[in-house]
Amino acid sequence: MRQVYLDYSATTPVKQEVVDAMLPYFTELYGNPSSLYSIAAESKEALAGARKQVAELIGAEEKEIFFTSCGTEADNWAVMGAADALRKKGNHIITTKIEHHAMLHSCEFLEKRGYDVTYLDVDSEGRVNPADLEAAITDKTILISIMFVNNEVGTVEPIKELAAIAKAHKILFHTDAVQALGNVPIDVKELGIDLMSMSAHKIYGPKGIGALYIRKGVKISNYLHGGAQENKKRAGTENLAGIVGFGKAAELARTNLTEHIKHTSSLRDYLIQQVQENIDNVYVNGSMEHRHPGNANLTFEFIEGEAMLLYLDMNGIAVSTGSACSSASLTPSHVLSALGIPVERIHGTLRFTVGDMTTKEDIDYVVSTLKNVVNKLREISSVSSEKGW
Amino acid sequence: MRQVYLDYSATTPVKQEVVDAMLPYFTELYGNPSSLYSIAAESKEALAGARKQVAELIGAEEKEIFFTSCGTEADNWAVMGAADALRKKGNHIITTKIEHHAMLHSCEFLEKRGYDVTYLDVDSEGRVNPADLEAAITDKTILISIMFVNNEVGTVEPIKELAAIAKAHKILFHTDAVQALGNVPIDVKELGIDLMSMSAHKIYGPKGIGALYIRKGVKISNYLHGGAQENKKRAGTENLAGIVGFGKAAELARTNLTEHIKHTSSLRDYLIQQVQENIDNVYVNGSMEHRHPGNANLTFEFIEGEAMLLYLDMNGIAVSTGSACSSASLTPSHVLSALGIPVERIHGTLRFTVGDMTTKEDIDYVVSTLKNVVNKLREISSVSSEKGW
Amino acid sequence: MYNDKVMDHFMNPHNVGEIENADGVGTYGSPVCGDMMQISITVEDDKITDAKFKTFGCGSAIASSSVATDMIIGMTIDEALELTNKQIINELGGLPAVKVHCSVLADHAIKSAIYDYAQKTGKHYKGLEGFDPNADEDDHHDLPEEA
Ligand SMILES: Cc1ncc(COP(=O)(O)O)c(C=O)c1O
Ligand SMILES: Cc1ncc(COP(=O)(O)O)c(C=O)c1O
Ligand code: FES
Ligand code: FES
Repeated sequence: MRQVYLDYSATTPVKQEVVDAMLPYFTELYGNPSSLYSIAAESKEALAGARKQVAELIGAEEKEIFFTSCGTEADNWAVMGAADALRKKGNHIITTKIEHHAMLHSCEFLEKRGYDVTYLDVDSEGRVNPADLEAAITDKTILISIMFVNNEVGTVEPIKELAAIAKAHKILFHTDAVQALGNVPIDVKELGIDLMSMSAHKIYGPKGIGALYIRKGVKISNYLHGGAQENKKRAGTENLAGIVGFGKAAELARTNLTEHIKHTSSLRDYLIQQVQENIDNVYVNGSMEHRHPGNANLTFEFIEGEAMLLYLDMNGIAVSTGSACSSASLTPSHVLSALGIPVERIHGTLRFTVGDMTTKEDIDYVVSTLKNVVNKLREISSVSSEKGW
Repeated sequence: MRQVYLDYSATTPVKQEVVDAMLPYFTELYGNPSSLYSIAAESKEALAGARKQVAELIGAEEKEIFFTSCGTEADNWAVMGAADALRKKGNHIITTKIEHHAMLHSCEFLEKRGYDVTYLDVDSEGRVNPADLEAAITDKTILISIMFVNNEVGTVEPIKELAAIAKAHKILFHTDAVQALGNVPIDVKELGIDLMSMSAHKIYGPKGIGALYIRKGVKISNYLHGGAQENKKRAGTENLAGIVGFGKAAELARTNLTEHIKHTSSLRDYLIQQVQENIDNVYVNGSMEHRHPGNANLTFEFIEGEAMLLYLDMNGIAVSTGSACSSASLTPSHVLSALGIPVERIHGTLRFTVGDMTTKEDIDYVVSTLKNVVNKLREISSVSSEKGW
Repeated sequence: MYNDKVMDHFMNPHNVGEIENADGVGTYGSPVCGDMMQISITVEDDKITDAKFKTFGCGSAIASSSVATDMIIGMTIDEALELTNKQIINELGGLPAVKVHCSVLADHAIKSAIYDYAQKTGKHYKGLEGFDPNADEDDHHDLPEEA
């Protein structure tokens, strides 16, 4: 049976070149980068090389890249570190309703400990209105955190405008760029970003390694305390092989960016077009103009997402209902709710994400399978276009 | 030139079997464990298998193992999580003067935020006196954290006695077992431990993966907030390959434990004996009775550690002056200071740690090289046994 | 996540459809909760001789509908009214804890269908006492996670 992975936003396979780059650091060049002898010096150089590769992908300086254990840790560090460091200045944080749980649950934690958090609304395409941000700012606001690209609907936020507003008020601006990295061009200097979260496993690197960009001059508290690693800002023996893998993945992402965007967006567009041609009562969620190149978030009316997902899986096709880390939960997606999509439709929504390994044949297979699956489930369903909801 | 790595306490090479276990999880079985389709189910199974392997090494239940990004994160989580969860009960923490920086710097952070920390003294061998612990407890004490095995001098603490005291006072007991794991037998149930930190890269697993044992029924706050991973207690997409590697390393550590202890302790004893026979004015620091099987912490009077380290490195030998993560710092080891070793001797101290790949020939080569190095540096030195300090 | 039996009932559900001129029809749930089930039954001599379902819902809801309709065919009304979600789960060989409520849906839909039959025929069944087909429809989402 054909196997088609269309969940690149959940995680990506690690590219062979990336694995090859990592391998020596397990068995041969295993020195602890903090040690003083020669094989440790090689580890230290490997760290420096990877830092440069990540920095170059986003237009940062090497000194501004701090490796973390994942995108989640980068998000936690940014918000907890800013909240702690700026407590005297204020206790108000502004974010959005469509952030990843790494941000939302960190904010909820802070709310229970004396911080106020404003969760901005988004429009029906998932975009934040800069005027809403402007209006939410108070003299107690210490951090604005707005994601670069949403993980469910793929909407790209107007980061440059939003960061400019933060800057005008001298407020720190953080963006969760986990889904943006390697999928949209990012130049942190040009965009005016102070803090930015990244993760390797969304760009064909290994899982369990991420980074936080901290603009030179920005001071936030440490979050993992201990040894002097990462220029004394993030303790813990470095995930050497993981960092090397992230570096290599970042380099590939940088050199392939144009090609990657072209490849994924054309297949994604083909997928949407074919689905709309072959299946009725389908909706596309999110913005078509400001969108992650690989993302197609589609609602199939009158049927339920998990059922579709499992039928597709039986046919070798991997897609997701919302974000991977909420797939075990039953609450309807907070992102789709924020876009104003009616709950019964949210339940019938699937996220397809196309990646570098996807082919046109894959899409053809997915569309024909999907057509059967949707038909079958609509036959079983107690609701339909005739009967209504 | 012969290459001899004698810094296994800083980090270990990853065993080939461990790398082999990890490899499929990069390029083939790359599914996000939180997803619902088949390849994700294989990832989930791999996590469960690794959790079992780690649990078995320490006599825990699988549900009590929570993977983290390193030993440092496990330490931070334990102390920050307990401090936050028990804030209403009290604000007093007891630890020791010889903890790893992951614990000490976390405690310092808490001290600035309204917590009181008692740092227990140790005796000249590096052991905590249980009576000191008993005396330090107040009705505000919420956590006792005492490391299992010290990373510099290798001293094994009387964990069972200490944990029993904590239990008698109904206080949570945490131990940093990063150096103990795989080097001394550990049965968390028999020892009465509530929380225990571990790290894979000290037991021939990869860097950047650790775990916190949380005894069933113990409640501490989460530290990394976000998705529902690790039974909703530690967010972040799992470091799948790293966890699988940790699992395999734990299994090897369990099955090889007796052999490993025999191999390393006999070579370590041989090293100490040969050094004492061939070089004068040498001191062994720490306890010989309660000691990490691979650890030899030696002071060579009248010369300086970093100079020795570099000379040894020129001869292909990797050793350390104290813990890896403080090797770039110039302050004399807080551990050796706590043992009451005079500062001038602290500067002449090296830590050798023997591991599974070490051979008798390695030790012979190290001893003969060391003899030359020490002689050479003593010739250069302005102090000597005749002149005195 | 689901066992083989659940997957089999989900992939190849039995008794899908609507009985024409059914003796009783009941629906339970709401699309808003992500699950809605309709069950129609034929009754002869107080015995359920046929049952069909239509379900908008997840894998577990569809599998529960399939197995529950299998179970009630051949049962007397009184027996069918005794059917609990626990029995449905057992018949399926178990459901993940978060999916237990989906089987509650099935036994409620069956009750609703019987209620409809009782209304139409003016019959009274002990098992229907206190049953309100229009009771709070997302009740089943508030069940404890472990069951
Ligand atoms: C937008 C966004 N933020 C944060 C994360 C968390 O990153 P990680 O999986 O590396 O913890 C993810 C992915 O899961 C994401 O999509
Ligand atoms: C005693 C002790 N605790 C904690 C750590 C930190 O573990 P990790 O290097 O995995 O962060 C180490 C090692 O560096 C250690 O020796
Ligand atoms: S002599 Fe160089 S560190 Fe003191
Ligand atoms: S029908 Fe509600 S989740 Fe299964």
